[in-house]
Amino acid sequence: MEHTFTHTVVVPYILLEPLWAAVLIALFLRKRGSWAAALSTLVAALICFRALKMALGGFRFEGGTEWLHLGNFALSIGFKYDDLAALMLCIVGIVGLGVHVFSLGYMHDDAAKGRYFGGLSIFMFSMIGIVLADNLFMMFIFWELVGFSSWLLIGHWYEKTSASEAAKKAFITNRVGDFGFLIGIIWCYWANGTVNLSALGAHHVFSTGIALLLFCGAVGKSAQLPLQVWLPDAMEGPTPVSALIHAATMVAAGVYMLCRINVLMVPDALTVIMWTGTATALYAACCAITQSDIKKVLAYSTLSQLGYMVAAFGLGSGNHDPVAITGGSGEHRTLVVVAAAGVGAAMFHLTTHAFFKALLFLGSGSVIHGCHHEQDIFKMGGLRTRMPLTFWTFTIGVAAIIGLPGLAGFFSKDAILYLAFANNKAVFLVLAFTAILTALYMTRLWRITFFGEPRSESAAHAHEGGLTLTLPLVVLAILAAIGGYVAIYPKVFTGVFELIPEAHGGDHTTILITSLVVLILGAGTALFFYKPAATDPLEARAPGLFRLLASKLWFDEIYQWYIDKVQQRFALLLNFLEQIFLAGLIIRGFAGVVGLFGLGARALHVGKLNVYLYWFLGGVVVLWLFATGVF
Amino acid sequence: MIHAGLNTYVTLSALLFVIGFFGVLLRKNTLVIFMSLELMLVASTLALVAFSRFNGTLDGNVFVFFILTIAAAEVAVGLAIIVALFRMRRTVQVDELNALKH
Amino acid sequence: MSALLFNLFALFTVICAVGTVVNKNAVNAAMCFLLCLVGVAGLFVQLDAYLLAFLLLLVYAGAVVALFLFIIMLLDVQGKQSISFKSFSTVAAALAAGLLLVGICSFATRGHLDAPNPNYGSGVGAALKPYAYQLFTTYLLPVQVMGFLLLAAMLGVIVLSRKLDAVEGTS
Amino acid sequence: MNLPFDPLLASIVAPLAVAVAIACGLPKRWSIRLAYVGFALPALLALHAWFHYSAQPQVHGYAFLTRYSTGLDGLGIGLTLGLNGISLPLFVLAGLVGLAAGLYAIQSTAERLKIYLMLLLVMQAGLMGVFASVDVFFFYFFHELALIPTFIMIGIWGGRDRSYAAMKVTIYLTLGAMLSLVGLIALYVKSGATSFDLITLREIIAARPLAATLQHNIFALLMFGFGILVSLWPLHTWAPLGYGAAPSSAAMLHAGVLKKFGLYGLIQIALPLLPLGSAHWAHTLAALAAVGNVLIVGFITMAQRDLKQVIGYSSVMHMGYAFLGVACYSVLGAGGVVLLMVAHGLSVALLFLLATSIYHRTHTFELTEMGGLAQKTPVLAAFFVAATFASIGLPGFANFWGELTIFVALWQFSHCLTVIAISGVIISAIYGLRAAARVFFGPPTDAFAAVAAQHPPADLNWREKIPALILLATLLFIGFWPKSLSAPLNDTLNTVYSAVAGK
Amino acid sequence: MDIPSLQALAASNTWTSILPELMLGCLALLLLVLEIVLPKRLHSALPGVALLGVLALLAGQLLTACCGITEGESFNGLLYHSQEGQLMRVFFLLAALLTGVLGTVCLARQRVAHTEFYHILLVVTAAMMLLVQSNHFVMLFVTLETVTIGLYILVSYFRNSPFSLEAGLKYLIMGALSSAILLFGIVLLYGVGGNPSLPAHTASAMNFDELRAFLAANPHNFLASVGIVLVLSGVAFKIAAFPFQIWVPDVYQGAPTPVTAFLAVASKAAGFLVLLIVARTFSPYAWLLAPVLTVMAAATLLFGSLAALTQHNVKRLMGLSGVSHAGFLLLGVVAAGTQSMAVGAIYFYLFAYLLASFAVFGVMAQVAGPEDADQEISHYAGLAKDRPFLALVLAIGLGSLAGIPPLAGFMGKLFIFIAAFQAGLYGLLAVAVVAVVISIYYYFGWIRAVFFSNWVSPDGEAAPQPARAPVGLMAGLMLGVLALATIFLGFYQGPLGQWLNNR
Repeated sequence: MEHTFTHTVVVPYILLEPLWAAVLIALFLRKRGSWAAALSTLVAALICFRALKMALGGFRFEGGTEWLHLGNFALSIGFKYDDLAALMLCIVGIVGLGVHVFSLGYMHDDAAKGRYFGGLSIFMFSMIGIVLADNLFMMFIFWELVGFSSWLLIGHWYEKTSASEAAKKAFITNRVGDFGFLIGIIWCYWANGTVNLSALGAHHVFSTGIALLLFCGAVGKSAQLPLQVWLPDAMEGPTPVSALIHAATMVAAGVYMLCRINVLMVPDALTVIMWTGTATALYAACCAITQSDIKKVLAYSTLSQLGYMVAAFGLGSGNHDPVAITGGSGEHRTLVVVAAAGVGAAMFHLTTHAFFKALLFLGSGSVIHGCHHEQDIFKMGGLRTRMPLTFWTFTIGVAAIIGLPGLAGFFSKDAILYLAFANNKAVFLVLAFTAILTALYMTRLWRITFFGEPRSESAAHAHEGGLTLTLPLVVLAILAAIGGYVAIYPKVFTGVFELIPEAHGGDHTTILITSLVVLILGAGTALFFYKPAATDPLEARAPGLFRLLASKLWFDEIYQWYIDKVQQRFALLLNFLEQIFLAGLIIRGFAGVVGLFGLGARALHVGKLNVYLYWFLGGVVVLWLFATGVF
Repeated sequence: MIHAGLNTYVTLSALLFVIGFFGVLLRKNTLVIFMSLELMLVASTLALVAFSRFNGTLDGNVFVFFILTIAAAEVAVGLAIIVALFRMRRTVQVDELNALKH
Repeated sequence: MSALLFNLFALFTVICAVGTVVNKNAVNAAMCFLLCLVGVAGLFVQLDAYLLAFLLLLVYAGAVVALFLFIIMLLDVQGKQSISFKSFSTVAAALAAGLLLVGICSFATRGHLDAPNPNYGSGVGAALKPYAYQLFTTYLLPVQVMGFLLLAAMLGVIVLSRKLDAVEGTS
Repeated sequence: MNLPFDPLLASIVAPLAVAVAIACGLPKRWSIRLAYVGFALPALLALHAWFHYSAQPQVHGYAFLTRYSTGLDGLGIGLTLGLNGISLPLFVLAGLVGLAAGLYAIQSTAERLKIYLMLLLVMQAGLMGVFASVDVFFFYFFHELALIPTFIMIGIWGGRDRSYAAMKVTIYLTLGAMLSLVGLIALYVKSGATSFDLITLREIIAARPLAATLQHNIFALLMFGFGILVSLWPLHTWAPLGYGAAPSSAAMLHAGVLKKFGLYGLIQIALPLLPLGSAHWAHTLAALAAVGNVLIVGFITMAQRDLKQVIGYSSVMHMGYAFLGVACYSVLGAGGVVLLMVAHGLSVALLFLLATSIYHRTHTFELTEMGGLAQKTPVLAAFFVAATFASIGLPGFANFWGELTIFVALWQFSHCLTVIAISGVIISAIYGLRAAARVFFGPPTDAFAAVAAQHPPADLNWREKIPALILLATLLFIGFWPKSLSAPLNDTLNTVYSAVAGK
Repeated sequence: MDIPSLQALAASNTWTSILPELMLGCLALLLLVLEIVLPKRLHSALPGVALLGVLALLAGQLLTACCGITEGESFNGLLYHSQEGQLMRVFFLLAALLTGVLGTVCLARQRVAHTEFYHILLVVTAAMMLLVQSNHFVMLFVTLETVTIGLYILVSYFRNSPFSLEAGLKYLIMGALSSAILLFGIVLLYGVGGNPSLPAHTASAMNFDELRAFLAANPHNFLASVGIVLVLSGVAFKIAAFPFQIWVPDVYQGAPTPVTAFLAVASKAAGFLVLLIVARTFSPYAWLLAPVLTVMAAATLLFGSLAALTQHNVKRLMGLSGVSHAGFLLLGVVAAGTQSMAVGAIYFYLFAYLLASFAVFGVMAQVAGPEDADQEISHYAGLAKDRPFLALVLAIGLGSLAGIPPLAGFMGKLFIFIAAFQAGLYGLLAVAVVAVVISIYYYFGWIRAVFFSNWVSPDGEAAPQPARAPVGLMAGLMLGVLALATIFLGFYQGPLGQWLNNR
């Protein structure tokens, strides 16, 4: 039985199924956690199945129905299922299923399992909405919903103040990005008369402003500088959530969105994007070096990799003369194609990163689970023997991320490096240095966590989890290992993968050598420098550098200072002015003046007849003056 | 020597009226105030009679009848009130009759 | 002759009126008022309103002033009677007097009326009979109303001045 | 389906009749039973009107149009009832919020419950009347009818400062009402219609528009008059004070529905009839709303420490969006305002309801003394979080559509103000989430732990849940299917705003 | 003069046209006769006789009103009968009836004569009915003085209370002064109008129609304008317009409550009717009349509401707020110069004012206690708990006076506002709006005391709350009917509104 896939089929099945699951859980299964988990996982499996089937079946479609119509403004709930969306949907489906299965084990004893799996389902719904959206308004809607599910899941253990605060921080920081995103969408709407992606592709106005404002959305969601602060804090959520949302899918949505709107890009904007991504990559890699929390390391690593992707997207522009784009449609096309190289590189890295980062997070989850929720790597050690499966899968993940030739990360990182090499040497150097750092901190993490002797009770009693914990690791490890070979991807994704820039000849060699040098430098330094011990040798050897890196450039402190000392004080000042000045001085003062007049008028009634009679005289005199024409 | 024309009569009546008004304002004794009020009424009747005479219509003169009657009734009621008040408060000075105020 | 008489009566009336207003003693004020009324009655006579002059004397001088005097005597308050000349009330009274004088001046200068013929309408109020005609035809209704007014006033006076015990008896 | 009676008149008369019956001394049990009817009937009739609106024949752009004479036909005043696309959403809002407030009141433990219910029913009747009236006079009339019980309810059942709050609210609102009344009279007289009938007014003004200066002046009266009623900055200080003091059901009905009167008047009457006036004042209005209501009040909201004050100020802030929509003077803007009114009405009513429920468990409104309530009352927390997210404009809730359409419309009006307005999205997220976190999340504070030890807090019971569910379900329904409201709204706006529909 | 011409003159004295007044007079006489004839133990039935008689007259008046009456002059032009005159007959009969009912409440607790009270009340009422139909200055003055002298007696009727007597004396002296001023004005007008040297002089210058014709021919005569302002000052005393309002609070406070009510309603209404009549007569002098009345209206509105703002004595409060009401009515009178609709508005306002005022005074009579002395607002604290019926009636009455929909007072204000707007009196309207807002404060301050406060002794001592006397059947009935009528007239104006506004 073959479905002809159109949006009428997609909507009820792939989009609304997780929503229904969430609704059912919210209404009936709150207290039946196992049922909720089963339902949610089943739906995730269905999604994964459908996503793969649709993608591999080669169905591509566009279409939608009107959702809201007022005046000339129409907003439709529409779908654009092209190769890009198909690829992203598959990633979401596969990683989502993996995380669901992993969660079955990881969250087995949690009291609020129902809420957790309901949140996962809402997240799946929102994420699929972003992936399928055919217009920016719809994308924005699901964009916000994703933010909400993120809030829900980060704050899962809300009785911890830190979790609650982290959830709040994540949502508000995202809103800051969305602020620009929404302005960009609205501007785009009025500038072009539409926000439909296909229509925009056919014809649109070039504007740096629109492109940058839309990029704001990505800055928030993909945690680029300067809105990166929420992502490390978001690790307060359960680890599978970090794997799903804060590594593989949601944070990648920013990159995905950029790829969606690549037609709107102009060189100026791309330059900004490129440098933002580059800076984020470098900054996060530096920060990762000093982290001792296993998840924090991975979080900064994620940040860094996202910076890579964003930089890759920005690099796609090349150094075209801005005058060229104002010309005829021929120039447009060249521009689009060149930008598309960035899309290819970014999406390629997104795909591979999704696999190996999800793997790493789930691996860390397994470690944490095994160590009874101990997250400090300096209190671990010796897990190589105690949790062998986790160790080996984790090793594959580490190898992939540091770009060991043959594994997924190697290929995608090379593509990006090549792009940088071709377009901007400065960026190339920074990214290469970042790659050294990546190899350094990942190897450090790997070595300290798994080698040596156990450095705490919990590590000593660590054990491998059940099948639900290990199975996803294995699957993701396989994907992380082979995900870099473009050839293994079915032809159906050519729309994306044909865009991946490939180095040829001398360039190819240069990039390959660079990669290897980088890898050897980074990993070698780490192996040489870090020993499985209870303290960080960097702290002891170079305390100044350590402190500088550990400070994370005081971003959090500055923001906190702004919130406490500027924003909140400003709010208190305004409140004070309102209470004292507006409600007090003006309103009450005015009432008081009227009251004084009232007292005065009342005091005029002195009770003496003589005085009253003078009033009559006065009245007559005044009227007389009227009669004589004085007034 | 002022000629006894209409204007003279009217001005004279106005003068009387004003004197009465002044008395009302000036005096503190309710009885005298009351007399001043009567003076004002009388002043009005003087003007009325003069107008009646010089306009050649009788209405004014007839009106005087009514005014005199009303004045008498007013005086009767007024004096009754003053007497009753005097019984309670032992005064006819308006300064002291200010229990009702503010 | 009439001019002389008029001047005499007018002067007399005004002086008596002022006397009524400024006299410290209430009894004297009442007597001044009485004389003032006589002056007005004289003016009435000048205006051919003999009946009204007579009535004025009868009702006012005979009844009203008598009543005043009676009450003044009854209450016996002339001893305490005085015009207090406190600064505030003096200023106010002076101001009032000034205003009133200005009013009179404006009245006298601007309110000029032409009497076309000094003999026009002379003797209009002289005869008795037209009064009767008017009162019993045109003004019959007001006359009736006056009847009710007098009755009500009488009842009012009775109510107000009856002894308290008598009232208690009725309720 | 046609009812054998006029549903609009019935929706006004039913609560009034119940109120009268209660006033006549019905015993308490029967009073409560009848009160259910008095609250449910308008809601059911409103839903009926909603679902059958499109099938109804339209007379002069109105469905269910009926006229009743009150003896003032000579003056052009008559009770004309009808619904168009603008009034229909608000009519539904009035019915549903009224039902929720009524149910919540019935389950409450208020002293003198009978009088409380009676006043609430009178208010409900007035609210239904406001939005069902086609006649401008009765539109005003019903508003005042609904306003009086607010005063009494604040005064008798109110919280802190109730006496002062009641006076301040009443004086402020009277001033606003008087100004707008003068504006309406000006329309009545100066249009030459000598009729308060909106249909007649529209026809006559369409044929012979008013002079520009006149339009400016009348619009100013209406703008500031209605502005006070809707808490336009800086005339808003009554609102947080009043809501802080008001008992829950009164606050629900007032903030949720009655306050929308002014905006409704601007959308339904002022904008279509006074296009030049609105153009003249649009920038002033928009500047006040954007800088005052959104930014300044937004920051002030952040500084609040009292839960009810947070809700009250946030309501003032969201009214700023609505004013911005009004200032746009377009079909999109006006439609956005209507959507926002409905959404805000539902969400703020829900918030006030839940705030009271929270109070019953924490015995304080002070945010600093709360914390960790979610562990004891997860369902309450879920409702409150949903209401918070609704009010900060999360997609999926009705509020989002209102805010989005207003933002989109506003861009055409002024880019700068759009940016300011959208920054409000961040501000509201900050205070909304902060309040939710303070109340529910983190470990319990010492103060709350002490209270909880004395009165172990129970989760929401069904009698509280049902009214909350009514509101939340409607919010979600409109959020997921905005067309249910926007389709009739769009039709009406396109005809009423014919001057700008093509723009 | 011959007999036939006398007969012709006498034939114009159509006594049947003043049948209601005649019967009132006869009823008054009958009371006196009955007091003499009947044994003492039956004297307590006399008020009942008076009230029944008035009721019967009222019924007769309403019945004949349907048949319509012949419009036109009678008594040689002394009287002019019109529809409005018929209406005002009903008004004054109603006022007399209600005052009588209040009298039964208050007099019963006092050691004073009863029959005379009703006698004088009836005579005054009849005189008022004639007053508002008078068409001639002699008639006007005579009936006015009858009313005034009757009121002197009534005000000082509680002759064992120094307050009542002091109020009577103050009222007497100021009233006599104003009568003298009025009289001098009349004299001047008479003299000018009959002056043979002026164009269009007339033989009967005191007839209003003739006087108007004369004034139209001499539009700028100085003496005539002086006469006009003097007449206006005399009338202004009656209606308590600024600056002739100063007597109001003292006299209201001292007078017995029923008399205060009568003064506040009937006397003021009569004054306004006289003002309307003389304003019509003086209409050629609009250059003088309009500014004088405008300034007076503005000053009256502001002074009344300001002075009442801080007042604690309810009678003084009612008096000062009555001054403010006089301002509203003056606004209508000013508008009536150009808008005929304003006259209808004034009538409606007066009726609404009658209903509301008597409701309030009725409650005051109940609360005031046996000595008629409990008049502070603090005496009303906790009334709602003690006597909810009285509290409700009071709230309705005060609400109507404040002009809150759906009560009759609002409709009155609305009509006045519309008329004023049509007449273009924007400045006065602004003042009126301010006055309404201020008035809310003191009216609701009173309601606040009734509903929101608990009993505290006014002296600050721990005196127990005085036991409040139960409401008698007749008084209760009256209050109930008044409250219902106030509400009913607010919702549905019916034939009355139709009739008033089609004029």
